[in-house]
This record gives sequence, C-alpha cells and structure tokens, in this order.
Amino acid sequence: MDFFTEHLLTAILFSPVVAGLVLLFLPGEEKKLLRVAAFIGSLIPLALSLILWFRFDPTATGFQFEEQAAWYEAINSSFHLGVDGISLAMILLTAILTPLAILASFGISDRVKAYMILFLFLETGMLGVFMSLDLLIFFVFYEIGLVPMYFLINQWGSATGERKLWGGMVVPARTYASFKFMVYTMGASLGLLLAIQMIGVVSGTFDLPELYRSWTSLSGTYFGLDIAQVKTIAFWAFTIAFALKVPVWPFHTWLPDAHTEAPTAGSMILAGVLLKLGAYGFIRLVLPLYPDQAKYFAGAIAFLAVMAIIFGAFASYGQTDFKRLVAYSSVNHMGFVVLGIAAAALSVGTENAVIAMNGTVLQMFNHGLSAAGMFFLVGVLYDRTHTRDLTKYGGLFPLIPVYGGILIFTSMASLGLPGLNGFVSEFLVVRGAWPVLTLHTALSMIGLLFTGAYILKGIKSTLHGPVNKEWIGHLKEIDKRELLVIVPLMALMLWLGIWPGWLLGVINHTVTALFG
Amino acid sequence: MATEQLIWLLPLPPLVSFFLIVLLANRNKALSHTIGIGAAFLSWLAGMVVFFRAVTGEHGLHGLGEHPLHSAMDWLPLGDGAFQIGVNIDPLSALTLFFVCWTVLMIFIYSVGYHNFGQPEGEHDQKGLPPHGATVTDEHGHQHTVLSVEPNYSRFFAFISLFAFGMFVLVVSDNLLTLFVGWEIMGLCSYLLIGFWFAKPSARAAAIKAFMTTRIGDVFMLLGLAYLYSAAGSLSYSVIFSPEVLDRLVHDAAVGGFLGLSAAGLIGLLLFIGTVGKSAQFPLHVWLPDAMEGPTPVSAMIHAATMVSAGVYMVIRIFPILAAGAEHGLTPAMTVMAFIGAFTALFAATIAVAQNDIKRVLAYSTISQLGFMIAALGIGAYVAAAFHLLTHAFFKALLFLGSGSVIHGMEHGVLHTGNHDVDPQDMMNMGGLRKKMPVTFWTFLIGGFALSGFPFITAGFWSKDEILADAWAHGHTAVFWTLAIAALLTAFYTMRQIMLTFFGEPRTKEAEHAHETPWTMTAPLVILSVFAVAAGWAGIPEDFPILGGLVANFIHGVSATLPAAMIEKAPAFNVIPLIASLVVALGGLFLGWLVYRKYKAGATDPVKKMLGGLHTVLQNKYYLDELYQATFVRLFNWISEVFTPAMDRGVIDGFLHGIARVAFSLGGIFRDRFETPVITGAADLLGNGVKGFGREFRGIQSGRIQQYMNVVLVIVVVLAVFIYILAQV
Amino acid sequence: MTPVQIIFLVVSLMLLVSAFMVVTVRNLVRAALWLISTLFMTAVVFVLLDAGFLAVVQVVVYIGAIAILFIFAVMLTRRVMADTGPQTNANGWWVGLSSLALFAGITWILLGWGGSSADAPIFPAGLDTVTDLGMGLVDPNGFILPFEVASVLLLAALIGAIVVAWDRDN
Amino acid sequence: MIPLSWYLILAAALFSLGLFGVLSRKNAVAILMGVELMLNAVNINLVAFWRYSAPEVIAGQVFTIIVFAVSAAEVAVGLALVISLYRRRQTVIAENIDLLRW
Repeated sequence: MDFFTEHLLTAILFSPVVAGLVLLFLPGEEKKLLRVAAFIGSLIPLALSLILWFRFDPTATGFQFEEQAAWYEAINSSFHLGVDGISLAMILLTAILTPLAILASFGISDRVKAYMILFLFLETGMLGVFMSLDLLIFFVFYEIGLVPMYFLINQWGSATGERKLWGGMVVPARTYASFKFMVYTMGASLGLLLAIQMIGVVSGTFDLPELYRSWTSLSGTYFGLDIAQVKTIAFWAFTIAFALKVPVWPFHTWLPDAHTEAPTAGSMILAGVLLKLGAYGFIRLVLPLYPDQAKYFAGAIAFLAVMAIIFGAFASYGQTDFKRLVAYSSVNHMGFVVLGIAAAALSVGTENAVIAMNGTVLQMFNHGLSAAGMFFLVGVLYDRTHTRDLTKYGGLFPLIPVYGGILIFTSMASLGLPGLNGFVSEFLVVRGAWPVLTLHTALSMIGLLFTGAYILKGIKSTLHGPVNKEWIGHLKEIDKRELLVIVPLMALMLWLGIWPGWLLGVINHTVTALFG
Repeated sequence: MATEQLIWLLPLPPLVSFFLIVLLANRNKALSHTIGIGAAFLSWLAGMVVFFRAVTGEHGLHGLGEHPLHSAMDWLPLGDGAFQIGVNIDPLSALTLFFVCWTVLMIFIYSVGYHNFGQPEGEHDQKGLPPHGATVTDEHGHQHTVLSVEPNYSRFFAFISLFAFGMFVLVVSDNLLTLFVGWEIMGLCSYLLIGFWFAKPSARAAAIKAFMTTRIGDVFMLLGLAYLYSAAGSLSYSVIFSPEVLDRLVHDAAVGGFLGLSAAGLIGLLLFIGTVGKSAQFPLHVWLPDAMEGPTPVSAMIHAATMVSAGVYMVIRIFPILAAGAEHGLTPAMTVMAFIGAFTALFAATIAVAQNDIKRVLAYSTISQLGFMIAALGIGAYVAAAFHLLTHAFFKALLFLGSGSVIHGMEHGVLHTGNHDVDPQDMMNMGGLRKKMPVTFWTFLIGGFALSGFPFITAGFWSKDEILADAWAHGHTAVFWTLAIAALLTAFYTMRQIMLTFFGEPRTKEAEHAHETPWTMTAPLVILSVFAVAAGWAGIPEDFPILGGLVANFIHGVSATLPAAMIEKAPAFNVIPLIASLVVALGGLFLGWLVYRKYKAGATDPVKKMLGGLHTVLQNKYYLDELYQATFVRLFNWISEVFTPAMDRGVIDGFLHGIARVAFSLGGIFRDRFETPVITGAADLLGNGVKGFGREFRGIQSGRIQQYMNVVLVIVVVLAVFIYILAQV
Repeated sequence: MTPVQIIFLVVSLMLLVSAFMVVTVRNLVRAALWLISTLFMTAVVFVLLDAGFLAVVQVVVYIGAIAILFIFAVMLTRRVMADTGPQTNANGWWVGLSSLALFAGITWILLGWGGSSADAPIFPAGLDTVTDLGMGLVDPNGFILPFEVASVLLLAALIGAIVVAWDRDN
Repeated sequence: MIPLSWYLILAAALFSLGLFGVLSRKNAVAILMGVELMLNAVNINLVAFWRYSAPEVIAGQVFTIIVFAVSAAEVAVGLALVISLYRRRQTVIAENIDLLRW
C-alpha cells in the first residue's frame, strides 16, 4: 500500500473542498471560467473514485482503504474512514452525479462563484457520510450537507411562486421550502445526535467497527433503564432521523417542496444523492447496531414504506406541476428502498435478506440515476418554457423530437421498465420482501401500478396530444451541453438494465457478508 | 455455428436495428425500412434455421422435449450463487418461434406499403397525425390528391423493431424473468405504437389505457414471479418445472393460507392475471379494442403475432404449475381459467356482432379467440391451446393486414372524392370491394373462413375442433357449449364482415373509387393466407376419419414440452364435437350470408332490427368502459387529486404548520413578555447609560494640553495630601 | 556664611530671577535670552557641586544648541503673535498659586526631612569623574545600554524633527 | 558648606517656576521653555544627590547626561512640531491647537 492508496479516501473526500477554495480566488465576473473550473474540480473526485473502484477488492470482507487519524481524543472519536461494497456504490453515484449536476447548472448566471463553491462543498458533505466509520464524523458530514443545499434552494431556487401560511402570511415558495427542509431535517437529526452521544457515553467509543462488536452484545442497566429499552429509544431516534431523510410517509412533505423549488441541479443532487443518505444510514447504522429492534419493528417500518409507495404514486399522479410530479415519484421509489430494508431486517441471515438488500442498494443507485435524469429533463423544459404547468405544454414531440425520445427513455427507466435499470432492483426488492412481508409487498403493487400512471401522465401532457400552438417556433431542441449531461446517465441506465452484474457483484459480496 | 449460439443472436438484429434507426437513420426513410426489414429477415433466417434444427434433431419433438436446446450464463450475482439467464428452445418455443418469425417479417414488409413509401410528402401532414394526402399535378395539368407518406416513417420501423426484439426475447428465454423482460418491452412498444399518432387525443388515451390495463396484470405477474422465485429458488424452466419442485409447490400451502390454495395454485393465479391483462381477457380486455387507434400493422403485430400471443404463450409455458396436482380433476387455477376463457370467448363474440368498425370487429374476435385458448388450457387441453395459438396467429395477422389493406383502399377513395367525413374504417361505408380489390378479397376470405372454422380446409377448423373435442372428451360440457355458441357467433360476424365489406354494391362513392393496394401489402397477405390454410394440416388428429394420418400430426409433439408425468394422449375421436364444429361453422356462415346478402345502403343493420335494445348494449360493449370510468378511474382520480393533497397539505403539513405556529407564538410570547422588556431592556439600559455618561463627560476631553496638565496637577496635589495624611495616621 | 554659601546664594538668586523672567516676559526673544542666563547659572551650580564636566556639557549642549534652537523657533513663528498682547492664558493666576503651593509643599517636606541639612561628604581625592563617566558610559557592565538607547533616541528625534518640519509644499 | 537642602529648595523653586511657565504660557515655544526649566531642576537634584550621597558612584552623572540627551531630542521634535503646526495652521497658541478634541 503506497501513500496514495492509503490516503485515497481523504483525497476523494477533500478534493471538492480544495477545488472550491481555488474557485474562491478566481475573479467573480469570469463566469465561464468559474463554471469550467468547477466542472473540472468535480471531475477530480470522479477520477479518484474510479481509481478507488478499480483498486477495490470485491472479494475481500470488511472495510477497505481504512484511514484513521486522531480527531477528538477526549471522547474517543477519531477521523475514521473506510469503504465496503455498499458505500463504494454510493460514492461512485455521488462522484458521477456531481459533475453532471454542475454541468447542468452552466445556465446559472447569478453569483456563479458562490453557487459553484456551495456545490463542491455539498459534494464533500455527501461523500463524507458514505465514507465515515465514526458516528460523530458521520453526523458531522450528515449535517454539513444541509447547509449548502439550504442556500442553493433559498438563493437560486425558482424565483416565482408563493406559499400561503396561516393568518394570511405569504412567503416566497423557495423560502418556505428551504426553511422547511432545513428545520425539519435538523429537528429530526436532534434525536440522532442525542442517541449518538448516548452510545458514546455508554460504550465509550464512536468507532463503528468497534461498536459493531461491542454495542450489540452490551448488557446491563444505563440511565436507570434496561439496555433493551435504551436501545429501543436510540433505535427510534435513529429511525426517525433517517426516515425523514429518505423520506418515508408521513415525513415526506418537505420533499416535494424542496425538490420543486430547488434549482435544477439542486434537485438532481437532492433526489440523486441526498435521499440516499437516509437509506444509507439505515443500512450502515440502524440494521447492524439494532438488529433485534429492527427485526421487531420491521413490520411498522414496512407499513410506512408501503404507504410511501402508494401515496407517493397517487400524489404524483394528482399533480399538475411537472417538477412536483417527479418529486413525488421519489417518495414512491424510495419506498421500495425502505421496504427492502425492512425485509432485510426481518429476515436477516437468510437468502431473502441478501436478495432484498441487494435490491435495496441497487435501487438506491438506480433511483439516483433516473431521478437525477428526470429532474434534469424537467429543468431543460423549464428553461425553455418558463413554466412547469403540465396543462401549458402538449404535443411538443414534433417540435423537440430528440428531447422527447430522451424523456421517454428516462421516464421508462424511472417506471422500472425491464431492460432499463429500475426493473432489476425493484424485482429484487419485491422478491426479497415477498416471503417475509407478503401483505405489504402485495399492497405495494398498487403503488407500482400507479407509477405507470403518473409517468404516462407526464409524457401525455408534455409530448403527446395536439400541439400547443404557443410553442411552435419558440422551443429550442436540447443542446449539446445538455446532451452531455443526460447521455452518460442514459448510458448507465441502459447498461445497468442489461448487465447489472458489474455493480451488483460488488454490492452482493458485502451484503452477503453483512446480512447473509 | 452451434445452434445455441444462434439462439442467443436471434433476437439481436431488431435491437440493433432499433438503435441504428433511432441514432443514425431517422431522417432517411428508405434506409430505415431497409435496416428494419433486413433485421427482421436476419431474425427470420436465424429462426428458421433454429426451428428446423430443433425439430429435425434426434427423436424429433419428443427428443427436443426431453433435451431442449439450452444455454445459460450468470446474470445477477446474488448471495453465494447467481441468477442465471439463458436461451431455451423446446417444442413449444420452437413452434412459437416459427409463427412469430413469419408474421413479424410479413408485417415489416407490409408496413412499407401501408405507410405509403414512395409517395410524396403531404402539405398539411404533421408528425404525430396520420397523413392527410398530398396534391400532385400530372402531365395534363390536372390536380390530384394522392396518399402521402407517413411523416414519422422511420420512427415506426424503429418501434416495431424493438417490438420484434421483445417478442423474440420472450420466446427464446429459458426463464420467466427474461420472459417478463420481453413482455414489458412489448408493453412499452405497444404503448408507443398505439400512440403512434400521438397528436390525436383518442390515440393518446388509447395508448395509456393499453399500458395501464396491461400493467394491472403485470404487477400481479411480478408478484407471481417473486413468489415462484422464493418458493422454487429459481425461475429457470428446467428448475421450476422439475417434478420435485412441482411436488413441493403443490404440497405447500399458499402464503398466509390464501383461500386454501396451494402455493402452486396461488402462483399460477398470479401469473395468470398477467395473461388476463396481456391477452385481453375479461375483465381487463377493455384496452384491446381501443388499441385500434394505432396503425393497422401495429394492430396485427399486437393482436395476432406478438403481444396477445405472448400472454397465451406464457400460460401455456407455466401450465405445469397451473396443472400441478390435477390428478383429481381441475385445479382451482384451471377452473378459474376455464371460466374466464369461456366467458370471454362468448362475451367478446357477442360484442363483435354489433360493431361496425372493421378493425374493432377483428379486435373483439381476437379477444374471443384468446378466450378459446385460455379455456382450452383451463380444461387441460395443452396441445389444443398451443395449436390454436399457432393457427390464430396466422389467420388473425392475415385478417388484420387484410383489413388494413381495405382501409388503405378506402382512403384512396376518400382522397379521390375529397369527402373527409366518410370514415374509411366503417363497414357501412363499404360494399362491393370484391371487384376493386381482388387480392385483398380472396385473402381476406381465406382468413375469415379460417377464423370461422370452415371445415376441413382451413387451419382454424382443426384447432378449434381440437379444443371442442378436448372439452367434450373430458366432460366439461358447460365449457363445450359456451365455446360452441361463441364459435357460432364467430362465424356469423365474420360472414357479416365479409358481406358488408366485399359483396353487394358499393354503398358510397368512396367505395366505388377504392383501389387495390401495392404489392408490398398484398404479397404478405398471400403468404399468410397460405399458412392460414396449411398450418392446420400439421395438427389433424391421427384417428380422424379419412383425413387422419395423411399428414403426420406434428402439433401433438408439443406436449413433449411438459414434464413426462403430465403428457396425455390426445382424446379419442368422437363424432359429437365434430358435428358441433361443422354445425356452428357452417351454420354461422350461412346465417351471415342469409342476413346480409340483400343489405342496401342506408338500410338499418339487420342485426339491430333483430336485437333491438340489446344491440345498443352490445355496441357500447356492455358499458364496461363507462363502468370502469365511473368507479375505478373516478375513485383513483379522487384519491390522487383530492384525498392525497388533502392528506399531505392538509393533515401532515397542517400538523407541521401547527408545530411551527406553536413555536412561532411561543417565541412571540417569549419575545414580547421576557426578551424585549427584561433582557433587551437591561442591555439597552446599560448601553444607554454608558452613552449618556459619555455624552455628558466628553466635555473634559478638550484637546488642550494645558487643561489636562492642570487636572493632573490638582490630582497630584490631592493625592499627595491624601498620602501624607495616611502616612501620619 | 562661608564664601561658598554666598556665591551659592548669589548664583541661586540670579538663576531664579532669570527663570522667573523666562516665564513671564512678553517678548519671547527676551525670554529665550533669559533662558540662556538660567541655563548658564545652572552650569555654575554644577561647578559648585564638583561636576565640572557636566557644567561644560550644560553650556555646550543647552546654551550652544538648545537655546539657539529656541531663538530660531521664536524668530520663525514671530509673525502671528505680537509681543504686546498678554502672554499668559486665563488660568494664569490660578496656576501661579498652585505652583507656589507646590513649592511650599516641597519645601515644607524638605524642611521636615532630617537628611536635607547634611553636609556633602569630602570629595574623594584622586577621583576623576570625567574618566569614570566616560568609562561608565561605554562599559558593557555599566551604562552602555542606556547610552546607546539615548543615542538611538537622538537619532530618531533628529530624523523625526526633519520629517515633521519638512515643508512638503515647496 | 552648603547644606543639601539649599540645592533641593533651589531645584524646587526652579521646578515650580517651570511648571508655572508650562501651565500659563500661551505660546507653545514658551511652554517648551518651561519644560526645559523643569528638566534643569531635575538635573540639579540629580547632581546634588550624587554629590551628597555617593560621589564615587558615577550613576548620578550618567542620569544627567541622559536627561540632556532626552531634552535635546524633546526640544528638537517639539520645535519641529511647532514649526510644522505654524506652517499649516498659522498659529503657535497652545489653546488653539485642539485636534484631539472629542
């Protein structure tokens, strides 16, 4: 192991920050330069992640590329990084999506410098969550991601739109959305922070691999409570924090607001990566640390997941705002992730758990691709028409055939059409969940059915139907830069749909070791 | 090349063609159809090679049944093992491959003519709408309106290429998951093709309806797959149809003890619901008639060769699971199938009688014929179902293409007269086309007779007869009589269609000016009509009087696909079903001729006279669409548009806003009652005090050095005195 | 009354008178001249105290340099201020009284202090104060540091004075 | 011989006169002169104490020398300031120079 390999994770983690700092010294009025610099800056972590991917040994068990440095010795918290198959997939997803999102935001011309710097900082926050093997570090990065996103929504979100609150109070929609996103998430993380501190106090360490060994087998009485009760409380604190982030019904209402009001690239990252933080928290923390509690409450979590699947689909179908429609689709799709997690929790140690968890992780990756793609396409259309109202489009297919084809392709990936990426993961989740959560799985099919309904509604209202005369001659075809954003996503969707083995192989080994 | 490798490659040309057309050739019409047809031809060639190698292997079909051509590889690594995908050709898939290859190639060729290749582009043609015709000036200076080329010509070939790919994947796959992949790709393509003229709201609605209705079946099928996979540990045919697995599935109770079914029963039912959607069985049949909004080759593709056949193919494929444990009569799943199949056959046939749209009649006849197949499977007539699937594919493709040809001819007439109010698909506007379009007439006649089951010659007779014979032989009299009545109606409405379309005098000017279609359209008709007749000879029962044994009964070998324990001998010859077949076919045809031989323009449809109010019900398809609209669609719209927003925005957000509001008002109280008066007040007091003090005392800062020194002097003196006094004390 | 005492008293008287004139005369040129007189008398006092070298330095530095500077300054700033107007400010009387009080206080304290009436010790024979002073100022164990600091201070003052008085306008 | 107190009283008187000059004169140059008088009074004190307490210790004279240096520096800078002020504001009256007023 040379120096480079030993510190590869740190390099990936902090290269966006370094790029952001470099950006700080570039002249603010050179917008083109800033955009290109930010794009190149975000390609560095991608390149490093690819190196990571190829140097990763998929057959080895446990964490790889571990790094540990003293950080907060007084409370035994260290800067501990490491990856396994699950986090590697997520890191790859983050590293792929960020450059594309930056490329997608080349259209931003207002305070480009601040925007790009925030974006790069955001990337570090997300990568940190996927890499950290220390509860405190995990929490720090988990929260860091909120701040740039708050500003991205608040400052660069859609300029129009208002939200009426009580007593005749009217606030700009993006203010409302960003505030809700920030406060809601922070509020839920409060319990997480307390629970993390409680674990630290009880077991004297925040180190994850160590906790995997010691925490689950802990016994005795703490704070005047039996350890089982303590764990149950901590379990729910963790669960609520992550459930809100995923989001699981009924904690989902921040999501459509935040997604709808965020700038296009913000929505891409929000749906593509930020939602995965919650699911990743479940997989990395909740299931290994609280196997008994997770098993006991799996039914309840699965119920919430099913509600998310069903009502996410219904709500999506009921929208007239294209972006909101896509936003609700995330609720629907992430429901399958949580369903898979619940199934794995319930059947840990069996083949079902392995299959469900494989499906879950793959679904996280797939949803990252397709949701980012969908949001991007909505953004492309919005850039041209300055409306998101589905009733204002209609019959655009002959005007923008290439865009239309891409939209149908991406929609179908989102719908879970076999041959594209979403199908494999959804099938695996359903397969894994069916034997242990039969009724839940059966009910979730209602949601799957309506996934089709809202996807088709989107296509119907935009592309199909009599052409809306208003747009004739006013609608530009998708341009080269935009193609550069969407084509890699499409290629990945197709590749993963036809041959998911390259990714699933890496995931599967880790999942088998953890849950098999 | 090894046959297995060839099977792997077989589905690929249409996929390559799809990508080539979409990415490279989408502006060049000739190149597009060359690529498309070339790909279809390659697949056809591969299919034929595979078919003949398969059926001429050692021990013929029986040998193939025992040792199918099979090849597999790891696809998904799962746990310590992997999920495998592969290709598999056994007698059933070989048979299916045969008709799929032929019909697909014919449809590709037909499409060239149907979409008016070589014709000028219309002045008013828009992408997403059917061509309206183009105005040309001939050498004499006369202006004519002629058919114009389809604006999205290339796209059509791309879509049907992908469609063909889906079908080939479905046929050659060795497991239910890749079968499902092909199944869904076809679902997408049917959506895209039904909505091919997407600018028409009716086409757009029909496309969505088709996709959604079939998706209802698909999600159940997905559950069935998940269940089967978890129960059997695999989805490969070789595993799930092995006797041990079947035995286990039969003896395991269904999950949760659902309705007292066995695991096999529940899996079978779930998968069967997929077929109900895909093959348009009652109650999910409503999409298929609307699917006629697509171009006619699409209708043929969907309703004959591929998608609907896929549904039946799938249930035939999983027949071992459905029939597992059938030693003591029908399994529950089979009973359900028999009921639904027979009911659908009759139900759809009654609707077909009252339809006037030439394609809709065929659509309902398709539903009805598929019901025959499902019912056949339901009573355990495995071979008969497969046989009818084969023959139906040929004659129904022929009929659809023929009807397309008729419509095309009528459109010619419409353009000639310029009266666009005349619906070229309405049979009431036709008549007498026999002389205008001879090739179309003869081939349509063959197809129609095959559909009616015209005795001894046509393929439809043999396959339908086999179903009836099986029903009779196994004592399912209710099914037998239901199907017999359905067959009678089939013959009747087919004859009605032929009479209205081709016989009598032209009832409109447009019909007078109808014109035979180009060779690219008629040639496929001729080829298909050969199969519509000859396909039946492959399955003449061995013990049939006189004709039996003249041609070897090839079809019966399909049963070799089944596990050995399930293979049954063909039922012995019985004269009652034969008589029934003869009576219903000939009787129906005769009745049709009788009723419509003197039909004149403007007269009320004799069927309407006969049925009265019932006719209206039939014409409106028993008001099922309206019923669904009023119940399910409305309910779901209500949930989506009223209930869910109310829950999200009202209840959940209301709750959150409530918390926010409490926090805000608590903050307000805290601010107004404590923060402002106490904390801020104290701080302000301190600050203001210091400020005021400074304001008062800044006067001493005069900037004059001597004043300062004076002050210093005074202080020094005072201090000195003070210290002195202190020292004294 | 020894002759030395008489000399001392005379010198003291002249010194105080000169000093009084310095702070009271209206004409500043005269004040400067009286200042010279004061400084000279101080030099005489130094002689009386057996500090001949200091007396010389007093004459050279104070009278030769500082007093001349004063005269220049007075000449340069003369225009604004007529010699005829009151030269004391409004506090004059009050200040005079407090100065007098200060003097009285100090004197009173001195008179109450026994040590003040002591006679001078015999001047040690052979004591070469000039050489000692010279050696002390450059002795690393003696006063070289204050000496050098003073040198630097002087240099700084010199430069500072030039900078401050530099007439940039011309 | 002359008692120490005589020198001290002389120095006190000189100091008081200097102080009076510093505090009462209007002209800045005159104020500086007062300062010189006060420094001289200190010098007299220093030398007197040297002579009366420990004539063999040279420190007393060294202090005086340094006071010379300091007063020379002070006068140089002070007068330069006065001249500079005079050039800019046409005044040498201390009461008019109140730039450091609040």
